[in-house]
Amino acid sequence: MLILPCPFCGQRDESEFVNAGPTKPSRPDANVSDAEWVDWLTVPENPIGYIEEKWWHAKGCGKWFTIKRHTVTHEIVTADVMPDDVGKRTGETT
Amino acid sequence: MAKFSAFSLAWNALSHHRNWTRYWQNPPLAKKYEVLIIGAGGHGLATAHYLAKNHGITDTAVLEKGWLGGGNIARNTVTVRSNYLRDESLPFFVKSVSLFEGLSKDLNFNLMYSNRSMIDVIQTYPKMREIRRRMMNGYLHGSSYSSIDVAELRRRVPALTGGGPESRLPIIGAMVHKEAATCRHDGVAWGYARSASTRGVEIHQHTEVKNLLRDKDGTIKGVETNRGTVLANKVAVVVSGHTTTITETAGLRLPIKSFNLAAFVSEPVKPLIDVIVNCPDLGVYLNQSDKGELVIGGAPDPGQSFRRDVKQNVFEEAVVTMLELFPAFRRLKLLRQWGGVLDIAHDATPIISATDIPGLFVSCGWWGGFKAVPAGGYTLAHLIATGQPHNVAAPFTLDRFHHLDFIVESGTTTAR
Amino acid sequence: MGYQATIKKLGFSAIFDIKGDASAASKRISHLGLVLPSEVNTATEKDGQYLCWVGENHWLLLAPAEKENQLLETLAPHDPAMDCRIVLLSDAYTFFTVTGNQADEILAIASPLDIRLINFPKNAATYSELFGIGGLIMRRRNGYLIAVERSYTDMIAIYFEKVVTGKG
Amino acid sequence: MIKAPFRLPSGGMIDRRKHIEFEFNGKAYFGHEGDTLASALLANGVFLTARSFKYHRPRGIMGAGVEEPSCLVELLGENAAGNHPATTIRLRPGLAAKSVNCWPSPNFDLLSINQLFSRFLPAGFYYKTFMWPNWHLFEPSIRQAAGLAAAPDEQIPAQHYETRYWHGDVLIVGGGPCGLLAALVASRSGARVMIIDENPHPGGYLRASQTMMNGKPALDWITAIRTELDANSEVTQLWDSTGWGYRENNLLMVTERNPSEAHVFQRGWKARARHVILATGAIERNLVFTNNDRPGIMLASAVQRYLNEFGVIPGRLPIIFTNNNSAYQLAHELQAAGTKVTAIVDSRPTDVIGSEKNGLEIPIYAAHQISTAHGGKHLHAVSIHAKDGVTKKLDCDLLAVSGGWNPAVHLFSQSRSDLAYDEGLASFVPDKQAQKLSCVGAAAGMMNMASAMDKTVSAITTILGELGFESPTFTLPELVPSPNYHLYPLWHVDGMKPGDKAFVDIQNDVTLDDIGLAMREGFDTVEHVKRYTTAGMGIDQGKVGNVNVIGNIAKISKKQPGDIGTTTFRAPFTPVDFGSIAGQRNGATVLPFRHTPITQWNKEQGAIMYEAGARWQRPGYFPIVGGSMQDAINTEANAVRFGVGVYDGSPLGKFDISGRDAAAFIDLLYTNDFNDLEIGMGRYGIMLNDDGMILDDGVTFKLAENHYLMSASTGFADLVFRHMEYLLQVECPNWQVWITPVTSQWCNATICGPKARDVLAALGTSVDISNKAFPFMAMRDGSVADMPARICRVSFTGEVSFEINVWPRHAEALWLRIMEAGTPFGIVPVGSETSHVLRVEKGFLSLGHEVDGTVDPFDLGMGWIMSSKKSHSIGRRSVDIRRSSGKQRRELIGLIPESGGELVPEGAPITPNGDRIASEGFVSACVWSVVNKQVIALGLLINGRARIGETVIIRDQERTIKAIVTKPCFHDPMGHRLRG
Ligand SMILES: Cc1cc2nc3c(=O)[nH]c(=O)nc-3n(C[C@H](O)[C@H](O)[C@H](O)COP(=O)(O)OP(=O)(O)OC[C@H]3O[C@@H](n4cnc5c(N)ncnc54)[C@H](O)[C@@H]3O)c2cc1C
Ligand SMILES: NC(=O)c1ccc[n+]([C@@H]2O[C@H](COP(=O)([O-])OP(=O)(O)OC[C@H]3O[C@@H](n4cnc5c(N)ncnc54)[C@H](O)[C@@H]3O)[C@@H](O)[C@H]2O)c1
Ligand SMILES: Cc1cc2nc3c(=O)[nH]c(=O)nc-3n(C[C@H](O)[C@H](O)[C@H](O)COP(=O)(O)O)c2cc1C
Ligand SMILES: [Zn+2]
Repeated sequence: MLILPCPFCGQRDESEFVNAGPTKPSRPDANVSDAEWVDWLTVPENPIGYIEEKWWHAKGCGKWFTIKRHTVTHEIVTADVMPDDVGKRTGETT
Repeated sequence: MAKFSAFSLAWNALSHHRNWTRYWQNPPLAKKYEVLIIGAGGHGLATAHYLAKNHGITDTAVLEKGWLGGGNIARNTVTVRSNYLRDESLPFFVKSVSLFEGLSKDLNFNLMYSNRSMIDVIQTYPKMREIRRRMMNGYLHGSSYSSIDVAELRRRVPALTGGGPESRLPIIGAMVHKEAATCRHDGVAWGYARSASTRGVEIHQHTEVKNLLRDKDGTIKGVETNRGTVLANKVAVVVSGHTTTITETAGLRLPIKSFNLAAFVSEPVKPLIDVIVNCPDLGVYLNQSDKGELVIGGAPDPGQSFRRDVKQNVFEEAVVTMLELFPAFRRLKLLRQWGGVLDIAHDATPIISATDIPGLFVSCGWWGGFKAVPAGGYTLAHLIATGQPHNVAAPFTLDRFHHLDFIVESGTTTAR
Repeated sequence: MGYQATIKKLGFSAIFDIKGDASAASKRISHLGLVLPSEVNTATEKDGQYLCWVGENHWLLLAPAEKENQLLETLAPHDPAMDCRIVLLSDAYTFFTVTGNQADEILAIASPLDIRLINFPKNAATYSELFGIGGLIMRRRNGYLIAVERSYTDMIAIYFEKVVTGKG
Repeated sequence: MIKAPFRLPSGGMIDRRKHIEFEFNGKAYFGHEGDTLASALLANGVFLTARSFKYHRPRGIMGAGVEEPSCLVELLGENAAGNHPATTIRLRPGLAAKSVNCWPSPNFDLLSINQLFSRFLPAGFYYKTFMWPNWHLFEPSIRQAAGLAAAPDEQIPAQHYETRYWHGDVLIVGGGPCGLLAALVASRSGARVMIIDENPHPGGYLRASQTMMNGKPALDWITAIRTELDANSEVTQLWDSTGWGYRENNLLMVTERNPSEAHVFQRGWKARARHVILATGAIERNLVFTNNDRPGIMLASAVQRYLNEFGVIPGRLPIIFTNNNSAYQLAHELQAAGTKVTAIVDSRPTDVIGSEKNGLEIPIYAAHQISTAHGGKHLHAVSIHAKDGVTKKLDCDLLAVSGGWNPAVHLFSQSRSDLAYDEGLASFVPDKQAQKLSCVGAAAGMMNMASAMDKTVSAITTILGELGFESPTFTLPELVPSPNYHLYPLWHVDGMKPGDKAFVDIQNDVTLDDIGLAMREGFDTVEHVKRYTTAGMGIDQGKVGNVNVIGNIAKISKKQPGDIGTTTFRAPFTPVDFGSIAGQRNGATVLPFRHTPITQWNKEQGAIMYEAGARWQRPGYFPIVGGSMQDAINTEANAVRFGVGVYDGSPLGKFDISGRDAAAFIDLLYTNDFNDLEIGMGRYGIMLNDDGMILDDGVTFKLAENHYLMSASTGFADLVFRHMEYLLQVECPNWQVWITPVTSQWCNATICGPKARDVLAALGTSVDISNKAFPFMAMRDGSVADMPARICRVSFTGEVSFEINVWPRHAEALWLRIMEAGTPFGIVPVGSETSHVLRVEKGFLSLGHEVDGTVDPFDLGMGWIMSSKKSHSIGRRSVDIRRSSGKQRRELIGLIPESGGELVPEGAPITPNGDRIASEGFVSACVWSVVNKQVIALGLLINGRARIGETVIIRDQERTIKAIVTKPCFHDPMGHRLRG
């Protein structure tokens, strides 16, 4: 069970979250070829090493966020907000 | 190859078993082979065996980065079954089960293949409908199911005391898939390796493929390993969860992701359950090995992973749901748990295919592929040798993705 | 037998879901005397009304039931103002209090949330996991206030009974 | 009361005033409070306690704790359970146990005949035989012989397992001197600390030895620490608790076996600490020589523990066999207790034996080894030999062996940290840590207590600093200096012959010969040896044997043990009850469930409740007295078609969607156009996923400009919410759209049927409900039966319907009023079975039936819903690509089966000519139609729309059923009724 850094709530247990897989490049334009579309749709990043992925704080604040996690060690190296900064976030931010 | 039999065992006992020979040889690594198979797991070794046996191709080397049979074949829950849903999948798995049935004799190696049936314990009507659909479609292809009532279920699995009328999901019925079997997983790798080696195939352990090598015209030329370059006319990537780590070195991108799937065993106990029990509604399945431990599996961890251990939350889910049907197991003890790295294709159906790189073949997407080892090897060997997909594996080529013609085996039963 | 903890299912409260721009939200509730919490996952309080900052642009307003009508009028939840949206959710939650010497034990069973004071201060209010589902947890004197989606009320009640008494 | 013959008159930490009667293999014995089953048996002179797994050789107790490889017992009576090492069972009144794996008794075991055949049963023998005629024939008898204890009984006494979380700063595993010290220092800094030990009492090696601290017995030091820890509310002490799993992010799994709360039987802790300290000590290994498994042969550390903790010396004529100096301590202590050790057989040369021998009045056979043990059911002598080959036989009834110490690196390794081979210890020690953890004490390979404690203090000081705590002052206890640990590895004794039974893995009966055989056959890595021989795969997971396996592989392959490496350490450290993993999640709460305010009423009416999507409980149908399920469904369906029915539609997912870009967002989600929708009106829409498959369908109302109320199907509402939030937060972060799930803020009762309007009128409503004023797909706010309500005119039945939405506080009252007002019109409640019939008659699609993850709207004949103006809606591109291949598709059709009134099973395939070949379609739903008075069905069929009028053949295994293909609608195709 990981500890995940929600950019809003801070460090929380993995069981509060939903994993949504690796980050995809942004949705292709309408004019891309079929092959490019199929590639975007079906071919994910799948490295041994760091992967950028999406998580949803489903049982928490509802935030979608991105982290960079190692697929073997499961170490998280970057996140929308780094673990150490979480919790320092105060004040009306908009 | 020394023949294995009760007689040879007795004969060798006289010399205190000093005269048994190696299962597989340890030859030096040559510069070039006709066929290179990357990965000495079940599928890779079976491919080597069938290339030699069915197609007479023996100038083959199997390259394995670790120890032979140490990948997923060492860590699966040994369920063999053919109860798939789709017309595209069924012929393949039916073929695999039938190859399994004759395999011990084919390999002259006791794989402890035990045709003991799988019982799907059903707790919701939608699941019942889905399994009955499997039953009727499977029947067309020679995969069977029959229905039993709850009383008969409890008679056949007396340890299953949960799921009564007062429980959260009362059992409403059960379906028996009688072709289902268990089999000594490690033995499958060893048996194929022994047979392939005897036929002249070389198996090189501790030989890790780092890169695929291509000719100027793009065709495959060989591989780069930690022990140097090895050339070949044809190369097959049969490394289960690690497929992309190899194909990407040649710029080949595949519609697969790697996941961690875990399993666990209880302490060994006296014979208790002689079928495979599968609970698709709760998501857990188990069988009892000949040594007595219960072998239990659940769902994969949804996060991509190349790690072989266990996520506590995923594991806990499997335990909780198992105890719902087997409340007495609360006092049974966990003995060991482990995981494997599997790849799952975008549509969750396997891939056995040639690729855009001439001479390069892949067999991947095997997240429930122990049962598929014989047919996977059989059909991949066919493809490598003839250049044409074998008819039972024809739907499994990469072409299907060009037009998003997915083979959707979703809602698939829990048992791998 | 069991833990020294008391679980009480509370009656109805007025609840409003506020989503949108912070300054707009602040304006919309200013007449209540409430200010927006300055720290995430905490609540401010005024006259029995609580304003919880539970998501990035998301607050939950809790008030005594008898204030519902008045709030409905003054907050104008049906007005989809472009900068902030207020939706009545009074019926959507059931509240329980968990109090007593061993309230912490019950929370430690129910939720993976780290409820130590340094992490979950006096004015804390956050969504987390509760017996496998999502729910709101607030610290209260001598215990906790928790809220779960109403449809789960019966299930949560069984869970509480089970863990407090150890039966089943 | 008979005195236990091997109990010393004094000493030990047992309470001699408290006698406990217990039963073993049917015989009664007495022990004391503080005993384990093993110590009590040994005290009573019960030495033959087990039979081995494969050969059924006689076995006794070898260890004193979790390392025990030999004596497993089954507990009887209350809390019956099997495969417990006798060494870990606390004696309690009424305890009854028996040996596992022998019949009828360990003394006379029928299967001991296996010993005669052992020559034919080498490692892996079964791979070589039992092939003819097939394995399945042999399997049952082999299975019967295997396994150890029986599984626990089905009768479980009322016991409560609990799981809980813990969060803290420092978690210490192991309550030996080093762990206690770490806990003490950490607790004084103000940190939140947890310390656990698997023994009922902390102390570790201190309890097993006669260590003096500050000139007093170490127990005083332990007591002082405990008193201080007890007073600190930030400290949690868990004794009789095993740390069994080390997970990611410093999550430790701990099973507490005897919690102080009486209502908790066992507790599983999920403990997370900022820093973990492993003070798990070391485990002694045995030595490999012929018959090294005979009852009477024990680990030296075990004998020492029996002596010091339990006041038992399990023999009169002890001999010590060692390759290191730690076992000399035992000789000293035995001597002090008045038992003279017959001899020390030390495989090391004389010149390395140092001060450890000072003061011992015992013959020391340096550079000697034991070649074989003599005795069958109990040891009576050993043969020893010198390097030069001279042999000698020495009588003995107790042999204490020490093959050296293995740091208990199990949890360290589980944390994914690296091990290294240490030549001096001839074992594996912690190397690089992968998480925030440290090892101290013997676990770190520090075998000298004084320096281990010293290092512990410096380690914990650094850790506390890193965690931001100030280090407290502290003075170390004074210890009597002891010699430094010294060992020469001895992987097996010299001069072994083929066929000698020298065990490397006692529990799984794996001999040195087996290792040799495996390696000859090509199984030459440690992982292969393990799997071929099963060494290390038993209940003890090879705690005393594994390093010997590695050493012997190294020896045979002429490599270093460090090059061989270990097998993978996996959880659990020792076996734990599954119950302690699952905790309170069982029975009614094994899965979540959800109720509506009407659930209770439904149950009271005797409704058969179904598990609907998203864990809602819904009525399937309302049985009628003396009638079948079909009768009940027909009654309900008839009511809706010809009178009036009502159902509780509350579980339907509902979302309030608003904001500046709400309209654009709705447009993105649905394949059809919504931009011309008028305020107060709703529209049916379909959402696709990116694969171009149907994700969900439902009706969305426009409440105001940029304000919508969306409904989603019950089972997919959560997925739809996730999908929408993803799009908004990830793909369209600059859009202003707010979504509030309002599923639980609104309940609805849907009145449907030709008389629905009459019932609504009878209820009384402020809304003009005439068809003209309130047309189909419109929505009105107003009151119904004096309750504030929102009425929607949608229809999932094909009849006039009024979906009356109220706040849940009013739901029950509304429902009762409807039943009351509807009675004159013959209203009946309707369950989901009937909803199914009604929607099939109308050909409305259902997720999970027609929509099975393979279809797009064109397949369903709903091409009209794929707006030609929108290429950007989610999933559109994939649909276009898929259809561009020109491959024939399965299309939705109706079917009239010629089944003589019998339902065709849903899911039945349609095959060309009814042959037993690949299908060309299937029956997605089949019901008895109350309007058509016949069986009707929906299905998907290749090219189906072009085949209307054709006869196709449905195949249910051997049975074939002809069916006529029709349009997929059997009732009111133009929709006049639902608009009426
Ligand atoms: C917990 C678990 C339970 C399962 N249960 C079942 C079940 O009940 N039924 C079922 O049918 N299936 C099951 N499976 C799936 C099944 O185990 C796998 O699908 C199957 O074993 C995969 O094929 P394989 O044997 O060829 O793979 P593997 O055994 O994984 O073989 C791949 C080999 O490739 C090697 N390799 C990787 N990279 C390289 C490289 N660069 N160079 C050289 N060699 C390399 C690996 O070391 C490995 O030995 C389960 C899997 C797991 C993990
Ligand atoms: N005969 C000898 O010379 C000898 C033998 C052993 C130890 N020692 C000395 O004694 C000192 C021992 O001190 P120590 O504190 O390192 O070890 P220890 O052996 O005294 O204590 C370790 C404790 O950890 C517990 N433990 C281990 N794994 C556990 C788990 N997974 N869950 C819960 N509890 C677990 C054990 O039960 C034991 O009580 C060492 O420094 C060593 O020098 C000497
Ligand atoms: C079907 C099956 C049965 C197993 N039974 C046992 C067992 O009885 N005892 C044991 O220690 N391990 C057992 N294992 C687990 C292996 O020890 C090991 O964990 C697994 O092969 C994965 O390898 P690894 O843990 O070395 O990564 C079993 C594994 C499988 C697949
Ligand atoms: Zn959050």
